[in-house]
Amino acid sequence: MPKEVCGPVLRYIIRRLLQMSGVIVVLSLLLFLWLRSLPGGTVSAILGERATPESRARLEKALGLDEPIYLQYFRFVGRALRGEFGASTGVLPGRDAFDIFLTRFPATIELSFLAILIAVVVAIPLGYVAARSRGGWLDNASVVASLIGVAVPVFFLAFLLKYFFAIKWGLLPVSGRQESLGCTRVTGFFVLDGLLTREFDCSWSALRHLILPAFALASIPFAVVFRITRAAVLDVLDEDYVRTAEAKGLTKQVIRGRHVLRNAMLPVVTTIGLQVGALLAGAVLTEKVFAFGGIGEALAIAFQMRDYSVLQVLILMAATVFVVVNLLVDISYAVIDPRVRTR
Amino acid sequence: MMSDAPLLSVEDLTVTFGRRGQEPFRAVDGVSFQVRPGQTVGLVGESGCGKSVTSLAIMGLLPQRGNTVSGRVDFEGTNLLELSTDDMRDRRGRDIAMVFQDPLSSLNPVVPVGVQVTEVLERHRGMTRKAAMPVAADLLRRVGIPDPDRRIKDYPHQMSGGMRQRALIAIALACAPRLLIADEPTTALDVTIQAQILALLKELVEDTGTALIMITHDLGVVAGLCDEVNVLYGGRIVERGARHPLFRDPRHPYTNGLLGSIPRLDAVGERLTPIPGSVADNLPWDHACAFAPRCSQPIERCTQVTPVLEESFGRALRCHNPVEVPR
Amino acid sequence: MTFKRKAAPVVALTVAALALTACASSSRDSGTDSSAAAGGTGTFTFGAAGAPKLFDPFYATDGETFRVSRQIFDTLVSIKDGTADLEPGLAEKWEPSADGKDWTFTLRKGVKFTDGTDFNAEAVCKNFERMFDQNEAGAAAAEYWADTMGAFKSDAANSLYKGCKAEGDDKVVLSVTAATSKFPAMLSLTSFSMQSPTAMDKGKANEVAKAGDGFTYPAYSQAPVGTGAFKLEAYDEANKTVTLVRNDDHWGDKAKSAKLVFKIIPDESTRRQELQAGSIDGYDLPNPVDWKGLKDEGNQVEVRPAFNIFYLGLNPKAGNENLKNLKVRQALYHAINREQLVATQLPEGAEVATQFMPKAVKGYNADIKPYAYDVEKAKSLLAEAGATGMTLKFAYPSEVTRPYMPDPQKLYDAIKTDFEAVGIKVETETKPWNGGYLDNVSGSKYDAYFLGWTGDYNSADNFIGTFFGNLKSNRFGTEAQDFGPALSDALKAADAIVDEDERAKAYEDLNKKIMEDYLPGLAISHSPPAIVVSKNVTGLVASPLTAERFASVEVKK
Amino acid sequence: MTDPLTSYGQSRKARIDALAATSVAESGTVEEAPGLSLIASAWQRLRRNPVFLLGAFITVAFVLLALVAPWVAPHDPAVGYLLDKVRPQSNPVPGPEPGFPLGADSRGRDLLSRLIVGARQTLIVGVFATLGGFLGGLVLGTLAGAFGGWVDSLVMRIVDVMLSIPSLLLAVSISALATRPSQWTVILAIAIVQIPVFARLLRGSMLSQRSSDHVLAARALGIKQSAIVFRHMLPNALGPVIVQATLVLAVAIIDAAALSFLGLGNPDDRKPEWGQMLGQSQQYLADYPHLAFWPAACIIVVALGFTLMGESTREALDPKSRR
Repeated sequence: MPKEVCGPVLRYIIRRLLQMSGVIVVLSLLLFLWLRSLPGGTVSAILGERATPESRARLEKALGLDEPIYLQYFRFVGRALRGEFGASTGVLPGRDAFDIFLTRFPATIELSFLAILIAVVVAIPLGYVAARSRGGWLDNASVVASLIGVAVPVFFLAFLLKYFFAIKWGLLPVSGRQESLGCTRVTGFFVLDGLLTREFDCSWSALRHLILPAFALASIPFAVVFRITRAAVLDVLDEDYVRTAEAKGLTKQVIRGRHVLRNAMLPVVTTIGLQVGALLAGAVLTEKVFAFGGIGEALAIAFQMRDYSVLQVLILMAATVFVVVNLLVDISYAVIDPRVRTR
Repeated sequence: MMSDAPLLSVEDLTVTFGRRGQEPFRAVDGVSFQVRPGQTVGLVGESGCGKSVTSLAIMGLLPQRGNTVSGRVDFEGTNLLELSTDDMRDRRGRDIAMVFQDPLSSLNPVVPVGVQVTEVLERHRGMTRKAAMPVAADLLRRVGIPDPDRRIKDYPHQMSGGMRQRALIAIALACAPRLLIADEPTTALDVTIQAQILALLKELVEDTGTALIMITHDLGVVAGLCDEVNVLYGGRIVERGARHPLFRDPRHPYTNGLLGSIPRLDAVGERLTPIPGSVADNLPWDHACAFAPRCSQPIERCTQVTPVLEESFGRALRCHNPVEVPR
Repeated sequence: MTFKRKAAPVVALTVAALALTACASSSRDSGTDSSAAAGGTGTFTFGAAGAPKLFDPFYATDGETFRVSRQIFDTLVSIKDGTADLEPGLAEKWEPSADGKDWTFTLRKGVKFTDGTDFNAEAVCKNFERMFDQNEAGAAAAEYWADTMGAFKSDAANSLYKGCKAEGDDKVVLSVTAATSKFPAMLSLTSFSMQSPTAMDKGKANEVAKAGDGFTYPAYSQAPVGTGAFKLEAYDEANKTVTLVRNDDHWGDKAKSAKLVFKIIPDESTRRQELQAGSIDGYDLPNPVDWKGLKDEGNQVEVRPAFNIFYLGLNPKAGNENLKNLKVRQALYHAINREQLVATQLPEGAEVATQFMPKAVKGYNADIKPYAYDVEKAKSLLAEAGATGMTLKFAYPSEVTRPYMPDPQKLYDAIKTDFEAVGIKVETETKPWNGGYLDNVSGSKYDAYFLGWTGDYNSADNFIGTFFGNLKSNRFGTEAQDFGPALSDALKAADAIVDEDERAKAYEDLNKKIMEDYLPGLAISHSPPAIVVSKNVTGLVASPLTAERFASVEVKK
Repeated sequence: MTDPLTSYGQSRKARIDALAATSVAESGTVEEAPGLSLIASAWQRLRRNPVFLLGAFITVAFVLLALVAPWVAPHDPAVGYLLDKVRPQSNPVPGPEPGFPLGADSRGRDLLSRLIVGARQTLIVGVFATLGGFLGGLVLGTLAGAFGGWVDSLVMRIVDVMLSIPSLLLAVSISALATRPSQWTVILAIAIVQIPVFARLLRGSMLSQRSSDHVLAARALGIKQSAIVFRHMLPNALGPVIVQATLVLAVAIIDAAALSFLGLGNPDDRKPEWGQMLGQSQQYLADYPHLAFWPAACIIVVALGFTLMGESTREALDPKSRR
């Protein structure tokens, strides 16, 4: 990027980051109030049947849950500013909630990344081909297929995949992230760790565990990426510059790559970034079906156990990730679209 | 400089659009004309008259589905309509080039202008990007873009409308084609720029000996540029003639009408007389003259018998009741 | 489907990789080959429903934590495999004083903790002093101690625990402030496991601290040292597996499996599928619906004797005056077709309950007859009480299954239909178990509700004492019933009887009274919880307390 | 871009706005090829579009089934006819037998009847959730679009924030708050999630119409603001709203199933709904997958039907796609 454009872009990023932190603060307040207004609570989750009013009061006092909510919130903010998010009470009691996020997050990234990858690898070529044969049987069939992806509840698709590939045919593992091979942990990304440490059986096992959940989860971005690609390619094919390119006698490959896809990819790139939110929601369902130890599963357990610290951290971090990814998408948009970049 | 063997010979070109369940529609209906090397030929008519479809048919750029093309398009003795798509690809940009109407939308917004020039050279001249760059800069200089070495890195949105059109012309002329088709190249531009671009085109065509097909709705454009003019209406040529005779003595009521709707500096005080109605009022050519409903002097025969194109003394006319006294 | 590790070519690479990634945590190289001589070399993989919270059972309240701790630790008093009866554990025998306040334990000799330190009288007293001496956070976390002993050192006057004295190396005197039926059975609770004092000092075992909305536990809680048949090798949080290895120096029979792996799979049906796929060898509490399918696939479904009670609690404090009338409560009892309920809704081996404790508990009264299903009687009792057509706010929990209550909603539907058949208007309420249901039950928000209890150890007090002993606050609102104080006093009196037979008699009488004269709630049924292992597994002895030790378990190939 | 939560919301926004823009085209301010209005020409294309026809066929069949369900169902879906055969271990789910072609569920109730009656309940959930979202969106969108100014800014801020949260997570949160879960809390949760979609759609179409000829004309004639809104602007916005509604209906049905799967659905199953049936079949998946298969298949087919219809109509209405 030329020097003169760096200034505005940097300023833009800083402004976005400031706004972002504002949103996170507001969100943290809303989240705090929401969690505290949920029926039930940490204490019930810890004590179960044996909760007596005394043990309840004792625990509430010890946890500071008997204080007024505004006081609890200030304490929470104070701690959060010091980087302390509190200890978990349900998911992994005693562990710092942020550590739990750090332990669990790589799993979700691995899963989401592979899901996006699958979706992109299949959806973009399919979207292109469908657009080129607009109205033909291939187009209609792939449109219907992509909409089936929308119509099938993701947890049911997850179950179907598991039922056939894992249980019935025994091709892939049923659940979890890896067999207990005693693998070395470096980054928390199991596939990567295995490659780094050359424990290739670990990578292989992790990959096999990833396939089914990733395909299930891929159904969410797949439909969207396909439709956007198809629509974008249709739009671009109609553009004059494509006709110009044809008039120049350029080869099909150059026209497809430089003139059609490069332009059509602009909305597609944005869309892929935007799928992060939907992916997180889908991950909760998918990880539940595959007992895949990511933040989706942790979120479900934390919710069930009313583990406030963990819920707060997970949701705030999810929101942060979401916002950061959006920012990255906007920046990448600026990078790939000269009209934005050199404005 | 005009030789007798035509460079391009279009014979009985017919393009029919059809959609499932709808009446097929003939956009171009038996059009024939010739272009000799170095000659500038105009195709004139309102939007919807078939002039753009004709040019696209010559270029082989019509959509692959939903239309049928018949007739012949002989270019240097080869019928372009029978070429395979790959062979046609080899010719486009090298032998025949085209400049489109809207210079902004005709340039790829995400690719630097320079690359859009060099890619033609890479394709047809087999040059590398690196070798093509100075050539491209030179081309840009030739079409009058100042500081081409810097401009070559610009994106289309960073250029003005006129400059973009110049860049498009540079792209079209990059491989020194023998035929250039310009489809309304000035319509989207400011009036002052229009004149510059037309002058540029004229200059370049004369310098390089490139034949030019000028497609426009604006007889004013034709007047300054073309050797021969074809007037199209409803997919058929209704009148043809060399520039001066045609302008001086338009025989077809439509040509006459078109001339009448041009503001003229030498006719102060005269009212402009637009042609009434629109293309939607057309009759089918089958048993009538399509222009009859809008014609200023229709006779009974016009709605009963299809007029034929009759040639005489280098002019051609398709009319039952030609204009005797031009307005 | 089984996953066979293609280990051979990888081992060499692994060693190299380990050298490269010195900073990474690994348990890969700590193989178990060296100890193969002591027993089998197999691995037993168990599907756990949840993660163990920590490895110091003193601060734990949940079954998944106890399940792991139980393999690592021993208790002074142990439970005989397959029963709820006591047997010698780390203590070979025990003797109470005449007033039941001083208990002398004779310890097993030659026992060592896995860190090599000796288990002796001093270690026992250090354990108890440690449990007794808790800071505020620790006191709140140590629920079982608070529950059974009442208080900690800071409030010593209200504590049942008085002191511990070592007499020589192998004799310990534990003193309590009042005689109680809980002693010594409560010492069999996994929470009161004997842990290495040296390791606890080193890991600062008592330093529980409040952090945000939860507690943080000291380093020791992740590095437990006990005397049990296994020791902790690794807890892979990211991969949700806990790996234990055999303690080859265990004082008793050595464990048959070299390795014990707990794989955490929160979802019930997924555990089933993993067993089908062969990647785990067993799991706890299979859904009764799956029992048949599991057996058909050749697995062993071990049904434990029921040591629980499922009841329909009634609470007049929620505002329904009719519930203060014994006739109304009896009418409700007669209205329920429990025979059919047990046959169609509960697992095989479930029984209709006649009182608030299962048969195995000392103090169970075998003479009590169940309330018969009698719609007419129910109607006439309601009429006598002037409560015909009464409204009942009746609740059940969602998002939960308990051993005594496999499918709350189905049970609810059945009983609701029965109630409606005698003209009662039922207002249905439901909440997630942790999402307000338990709060509302203890907060007296429901007239009637489902709840139950699985015994911690064999004591009548652990059942009816827990239910009705605390007059001020119990879930049956007995404070608002005229019999409430009498019941509470009688329970306390029975608990303090030192002589076992006399005490048993007192509880039998109390049970009869509770069922016939008081009826604070409706005891419904006892359901046997099951545990399932694959056909290759041998040596599993199911425990009524759902407290299996896996030392005897082996996977035959 | 000023809103930091932007892009995700932005793309949803863009999609909605594109649809909203079609309402102006419909109202005739865009020059048209003679003889065919936009709707008519859209219909011309749709009539021949196999994707649309498939969707329409499914939808019509589903609605018909839902209407006649109580008379078609062979048995009462709430009565456990085969309860006597239910044994928790040996026979938890009775199989097919004469009169019960698909067998029964775990409470001995006829599965076929439950599926048939389920069509009606599913339609109810879908329609009411959509209607709720529409009415909420109508209030907000009309406020914002008709009055503009600070009302507009305020309303659209709220709407944008709501749009930036993934809809399922929002629905889960809302239903977790319900004190007495029922069919209506499910409907409410899904409806609330859809409010911003409709609000933005209606506002967009109002805004684009405010400057359109016929509204300007009406204003010039001195017609009251409210009359302009309700008589001129709203009717013109209906096209895109109906398209969006068909899409939302499908989403509502799927979201209802997800809520049930997460244990947040309607606990009362005497009048079954497909999502609920699917959610409740979880514990029988291993041995009795047909309990999950049938309701899942129904959901998929119906959701597909609505989506096919909605998407193809959207495309047909999109002026860009007419070529």
